[in-house]
Amino acid sequence: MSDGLSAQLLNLCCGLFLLTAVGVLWRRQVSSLITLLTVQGLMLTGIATLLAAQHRNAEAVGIAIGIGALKAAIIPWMLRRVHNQVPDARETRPLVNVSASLLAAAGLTLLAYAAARPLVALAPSASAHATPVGIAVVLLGFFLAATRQRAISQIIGVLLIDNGIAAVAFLATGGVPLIVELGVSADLALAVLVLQILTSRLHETFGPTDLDELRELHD
Amino acid sequence: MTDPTATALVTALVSAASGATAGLSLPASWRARVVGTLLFLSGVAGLLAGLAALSGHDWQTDLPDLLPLAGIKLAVDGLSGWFLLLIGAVTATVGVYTIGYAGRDGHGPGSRTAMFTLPLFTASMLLVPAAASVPTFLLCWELMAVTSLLLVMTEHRRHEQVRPASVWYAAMTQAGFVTVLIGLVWLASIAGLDFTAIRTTTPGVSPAVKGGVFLLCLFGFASKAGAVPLHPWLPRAHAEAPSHVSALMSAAMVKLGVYGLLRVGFDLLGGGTGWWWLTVAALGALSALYGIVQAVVATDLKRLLAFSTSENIGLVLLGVGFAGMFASSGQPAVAALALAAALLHTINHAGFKTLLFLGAGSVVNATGTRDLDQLGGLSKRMAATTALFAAGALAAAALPPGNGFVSEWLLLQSLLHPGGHTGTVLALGAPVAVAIIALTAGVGVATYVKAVGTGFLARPRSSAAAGAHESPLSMIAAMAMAALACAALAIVPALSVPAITQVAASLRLQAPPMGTNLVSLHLTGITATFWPLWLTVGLVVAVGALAVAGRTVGKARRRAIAWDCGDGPLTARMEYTATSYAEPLQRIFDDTLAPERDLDVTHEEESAYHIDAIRYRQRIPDRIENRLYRPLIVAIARLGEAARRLAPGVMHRYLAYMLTALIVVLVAGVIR
Amino acid sequence: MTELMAWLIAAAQALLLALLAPVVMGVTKTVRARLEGRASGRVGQPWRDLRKLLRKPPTSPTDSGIFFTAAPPMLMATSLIVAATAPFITTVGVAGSADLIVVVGVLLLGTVALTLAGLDTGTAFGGMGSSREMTIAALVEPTLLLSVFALSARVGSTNLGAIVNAGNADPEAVFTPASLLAFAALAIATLAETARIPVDNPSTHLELTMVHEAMILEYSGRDLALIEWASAMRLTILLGLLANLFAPWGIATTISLAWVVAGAGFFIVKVLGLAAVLAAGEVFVAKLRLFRVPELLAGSFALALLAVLASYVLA
Amino acid sequence: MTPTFETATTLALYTPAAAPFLASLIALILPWRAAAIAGILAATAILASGITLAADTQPSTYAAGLLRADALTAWMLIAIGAVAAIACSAAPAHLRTESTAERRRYLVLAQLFLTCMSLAVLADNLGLLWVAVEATTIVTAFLVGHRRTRASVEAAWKYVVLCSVGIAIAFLGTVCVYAASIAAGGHGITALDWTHLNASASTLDPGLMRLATGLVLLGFGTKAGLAPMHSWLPDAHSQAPAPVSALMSGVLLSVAFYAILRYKTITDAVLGPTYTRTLLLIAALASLAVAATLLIAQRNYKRLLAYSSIEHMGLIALGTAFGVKIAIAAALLHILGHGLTKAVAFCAAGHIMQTTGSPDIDNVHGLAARQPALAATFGISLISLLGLPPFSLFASELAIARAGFDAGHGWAVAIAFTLILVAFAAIARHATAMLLGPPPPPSPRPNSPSPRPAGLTILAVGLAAAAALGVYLGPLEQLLDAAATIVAGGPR
Repeated sequence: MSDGLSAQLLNLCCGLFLLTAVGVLWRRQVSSLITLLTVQGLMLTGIATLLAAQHRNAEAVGIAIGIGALKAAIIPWMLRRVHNQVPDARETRPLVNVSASLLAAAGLTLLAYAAARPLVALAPSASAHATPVGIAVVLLGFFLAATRQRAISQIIGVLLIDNGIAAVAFLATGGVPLIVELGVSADLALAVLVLQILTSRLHETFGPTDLDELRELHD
Repeated sequence: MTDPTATALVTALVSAASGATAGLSLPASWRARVVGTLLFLSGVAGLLAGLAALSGHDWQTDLPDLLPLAGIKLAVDGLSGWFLLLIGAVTATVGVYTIGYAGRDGHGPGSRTAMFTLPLFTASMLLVPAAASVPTFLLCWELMAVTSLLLVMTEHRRHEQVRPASVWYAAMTQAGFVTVLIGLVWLASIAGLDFTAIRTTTPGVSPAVKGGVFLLCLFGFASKAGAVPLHPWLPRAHAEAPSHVSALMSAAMVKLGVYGLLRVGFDLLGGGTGWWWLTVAALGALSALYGIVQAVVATDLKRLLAFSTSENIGLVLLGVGFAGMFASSGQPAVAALALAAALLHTINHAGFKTLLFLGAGSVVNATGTRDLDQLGGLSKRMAATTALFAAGALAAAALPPGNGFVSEWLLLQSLLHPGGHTGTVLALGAPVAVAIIALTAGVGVATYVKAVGTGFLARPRSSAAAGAHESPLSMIAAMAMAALACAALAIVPALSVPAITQVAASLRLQAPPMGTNLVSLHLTGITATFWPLWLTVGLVVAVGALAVAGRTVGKARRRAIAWDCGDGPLTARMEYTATSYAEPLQRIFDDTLAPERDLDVTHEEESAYHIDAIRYRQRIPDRIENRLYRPLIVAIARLGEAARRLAPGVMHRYLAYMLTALIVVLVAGVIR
Repeated sequence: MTELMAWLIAAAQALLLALLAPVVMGVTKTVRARLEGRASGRVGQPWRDLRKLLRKPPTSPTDSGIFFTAAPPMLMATSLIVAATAPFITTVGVAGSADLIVVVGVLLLGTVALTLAGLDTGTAFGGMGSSREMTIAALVEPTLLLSVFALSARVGSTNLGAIVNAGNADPEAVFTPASLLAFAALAIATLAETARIPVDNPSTHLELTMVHEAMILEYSGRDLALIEWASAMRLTILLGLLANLFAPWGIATTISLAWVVAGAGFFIVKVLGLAAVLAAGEVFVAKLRLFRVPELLAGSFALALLAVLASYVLA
Repeated sequence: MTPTFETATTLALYTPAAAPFLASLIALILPWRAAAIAGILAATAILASGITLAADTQPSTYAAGLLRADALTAWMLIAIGAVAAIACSAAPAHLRTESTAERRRYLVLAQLFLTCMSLAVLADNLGLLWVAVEATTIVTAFLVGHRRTRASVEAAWKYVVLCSVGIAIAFLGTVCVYAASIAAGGHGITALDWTHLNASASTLDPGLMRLATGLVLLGFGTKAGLAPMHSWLPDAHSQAPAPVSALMSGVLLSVAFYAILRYKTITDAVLGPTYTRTLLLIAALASLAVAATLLIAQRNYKRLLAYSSIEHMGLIALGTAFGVKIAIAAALLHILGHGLTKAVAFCAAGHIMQTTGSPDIDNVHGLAARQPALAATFGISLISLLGLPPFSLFASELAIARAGFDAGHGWAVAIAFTLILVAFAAIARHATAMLLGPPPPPSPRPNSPSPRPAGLTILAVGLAAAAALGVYLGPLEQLLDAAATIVAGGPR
């Protein structure tokens, strides 16, 4: 794999990575959100493996595959299982209408590029130039979580943020040291497990997980 | 530790501490007696410490490892000696009183918490004048606040008014503490922590900073002293606290506000400029007038005494204010005289206010009510309390043989001193001040005649008053001690001149121009002398002679029913009550008092012309409180309601907060 | 020797005032009756009333206590002390040594004793009189002290003897505007203190108007005598002070016997003259409503304040 | 150094994490009463190891693998140990009324919670520190939702979502620091070591560190309860069982703030103190403002204690913002004092909840007349929280005020203390409404178990410790001084 090809592949993955995040904001059905999330997981694995290959470091490849399995397989499976328990498929009414969300997405991406300038200036390599994509995905994930009522969309928002951060970690540093990476993915898995259990418990106590009912705890 | 001040002060603190442990551990029946005696010992020791300090034994010590990150530094000089003496005397009297007052049942004043906190309260009051660094002063100040708050809450089970009173008290005391803290810490950041360091460096500090520090400290100390715009806690806390605690607060704690003002204004900031002391004098004048006007129309005995404390503090602040103005306009002699009048009035007020509150306590103890309209006829049932309360009232009304008159005379002399006034402010200020003192004295006389007349004389107006019985011996003994102190201060005031000279020296002021001849009160600068001793002797001899002559020469006295216009026996309802007594004065001061009257007439069902019942209710509100504090409280409550929308329980609102915070941080990172 | 002499003169002065007081009341009554065209009793009539009352036994209401019985001696004692120490005949020694603030205070003490006695009777009249008396006394106090301020500012001391001596030394100082304003203020204050016409009617028992009389309604026998006598002495004292502060001529400034006797003569003439003027004034003035009295006293307060300002600006 | 001394400190390095972990395993197998005692022993083990680490004089470190302990860690361990001792010994009283399965789950999770906190404090590697803090969130998620009522599940849900998002931002900050450290020549696991970063601070890229500091402050600020990231705190702390909220409010917030302190030393070396000072100052004043205003019309006394935690964390942030040595020492003393008092307050609130059955302030009347001992404990803990002497919070608030004026930020101190005054008045009003007044009519609730005296003595011991701290520090004085020098850097 010549350097030019891997750089292009890397940019492709990052491009798709950002595109899926924007797509999540665009679509209304929860099932399509989950598929977009799976695609994004794959893209993240692609980035990880490409970087690992560049550094010819077997250990990093192992991590990438592990993360790939987690983000592209286990998590979407869990989300689908939770989603099937909930009869209604469509997202009823997001707080901010779709066009406004997309405008906001554009603004947030611009902010991400401006904020990531020190990261970009760190190293001349292609991967460093792609770090703003990660931060953009973090901001989009945050925006999604802040403007959607469905419990599932909350989880997807959080997962988007984690994907974005993992992307930044890989692109800026070629992978965070092993032990921290393991810790992160362990936490991620546990976070999803907890969210999954809680959503199921929410079903028992609250019925359909329309978050608006969660108003009892206020001042 | 051979220094007499140190030994006396340490004994005072140790006996207070042992009193506190005794209060916590002993069974109810023994608790009052032991704590009372230990309190008495602590008071006497404090008194001796004050005396030693006033006779020149300055003392200081440094305990660097107490109070983490700050350390404690104590020092006693002339000024703190004077206030130690005052607090010690009041504590001793209240100690004896507590033996009888706290009762055996172990509830209310006799409860474990009350008996534990009382000695701690007096100990912290003894420590405040002895503090010699900013952290120590603030620590002792707050200790005093905490212990007094707990004591105000003692009778929360019996009266439901205790709760709002303690909330008012806690909030206003803390507000005062915060202003003093900010002022003193601001000064300390420039001039160092210890008072000695501050004294040396303040000349170099810019007048603007000194002015700011003084105003902040003035707010805090004036609110502790109960000066009028900052007084709403005083009538509430003193009315709801048990009487021996109100006596301690009114006679001793309130004076520490004046101590703070003297220590910061004269000693630490070196006297400062004229406008400082003009504000103090203005505060004093307002407190004196508004306090006494509210006192004259008060029907609750302890509320009347509380507002009278505001009035007397107003007079003290007038004296201090004019002393400062004279000092800063270059007349040290008259300044020292005004300061002497203020200091003498603090101890005179401590004397008669303790006596009055202890008297009120014995009345409340005997009848269970504080309402003057329900009392009456106590002179026969509680002869000793009536006589002692009347003596206190005589002193409080500033009538000649009493000690109140002596310090008021001195204050008037310092203001009347002609020819000394150079600036126009003083030329105009002095006569206005004299007018205010005079009006306050006049209305004050009316207040105390009402308190004694309607409260104690003629027939009882309620079954509670009718069933009154004399208080236990220890309460009478305590009141007698206070009365003796007042008498001594009244007859031989010149005793205090050497002490006042020592205090003036420690405030770097000139000695007051007062002769030290014991018999008279002679002012050297201006030819004004006054012989309290001969005046009292003359009065006693004249009254005695006339009474004896009348009884021996003339025929025996006969008892007959009073003139009742011929139509049947006079009932107690026909007597003048406190409300009716003060009705003319209330009508004269109508616009400042703005009493709330509501009258509802209920008619018969059948016809509107036949009236079933008429109900008339009148309440005299505290207008300054309604005008200044109510809007503030309403605003804060509205702010609280509005703020509840901050946490509506909706997840999106919370995430939106976090998103905005993240965006702000990123933008901050971007723009250099 | 002069010490004993001073004490003797003071005692003599007190005795003189005690004897003179009923005569002053007699003079006021006769002058008033004459001006109103009716025949008056003899000038000595008050003395005869006193002698009659002194012989009768006093009665006190069933529920009254010590305050009721102690008030007459206290009122008389205060009058005696002021009579002894204020400069009426001479300004030297004990007689001239009183301080003006102390005099005002002692007179107020007498009023307080009387008001407490009024309350102790337990009757509505006693309470009403005492409440009104205290209201008036509270408002008179500022006027008295401010006029004291005006007088003492000129002289430099509040000692009565010093003020009178200063007046004696340079007579034209007495006619400064400050002095005249102070005189007017003090005159109104005197009327209020001694319960004369515009403020209170001494000869009426109509409960709607009486202030002083209401308090002493329950007194009889020697108590009433003492009170009447003491009230008369207070009127004489205040008239004497008015006379000496603003027309100090003829007062003895040395210990010598001749000067003292002359001083006493001058004093008697001045007081009786003033009493006559007072009686004449009362004929032409009607009693004010109780709640108009504060306006009158506010007027006298304003006069006193002007006196003080004048004493600064002009002196 | 003699070998015995060496093994003692290395042992002390491992026990804080190992002991509670062992206790959680025990809780899985043994009956719950034995497990509870094991928990108490584990807590005292943490405290003991904190003291042994503090005892060794020089502030050198014991880098046995990833763990490291200096004066600051020793101080935090003492705080964790003390609060854990109070919370664990108060736990059995609260578990009496629950099923055995719930009791077991509670004890296991509580001990895991202690393990994570000890790890966070001992970790030298900032990545490991982040992992430990995130682990605490997950462990406590089930503890908050322990009671399975609608409210507690909602609280757990909000707690996990908000904290995960917050902590993710902190991880982004850690990644940026890692990237900067790699660019400056660091490699592998040691690049994120605090000692390494501190040493090579001058070579780090300032622009990137500016971004990283902002993110870290925001991320760990969420866990520390600083506004505007505080919204999860009142819900979580009011719904969690009392000992858990005692642990969370008492010491979890401070452990998160400990992370901010660690990062502050690095960023101050790189960027100079102004950047962190402005951010911390804004966060502190915002927290005080939010806490003060929301306390005014508060209706639930557990939420009242939660907002008081936000207020005190704001004060600690204010002290740290001033940056001078005495301010940092005051902040650390405030952490320990607040931890002890808040733990006692929450446990007492738990007992009040049991006796009156309702969390609302309006339903609690005349508590002092009905339950004098419980009311005294709750009242005295509130007195301490209000910053009144003789408790240590008074001493630290006074020192913070002095430091503020010394550092030239008098205006910030003035605003802060006015807000504290508003909070003081609000808490005083609510507390007197609950405690004072005549005893209410006998409540219809038949089995309102009044707290056993044993439970209250523990709380009394906690209060006594807080009072002792307020008067005389004794041996802790040098430790506090050493810890403050680490953070403030330099003798100033």
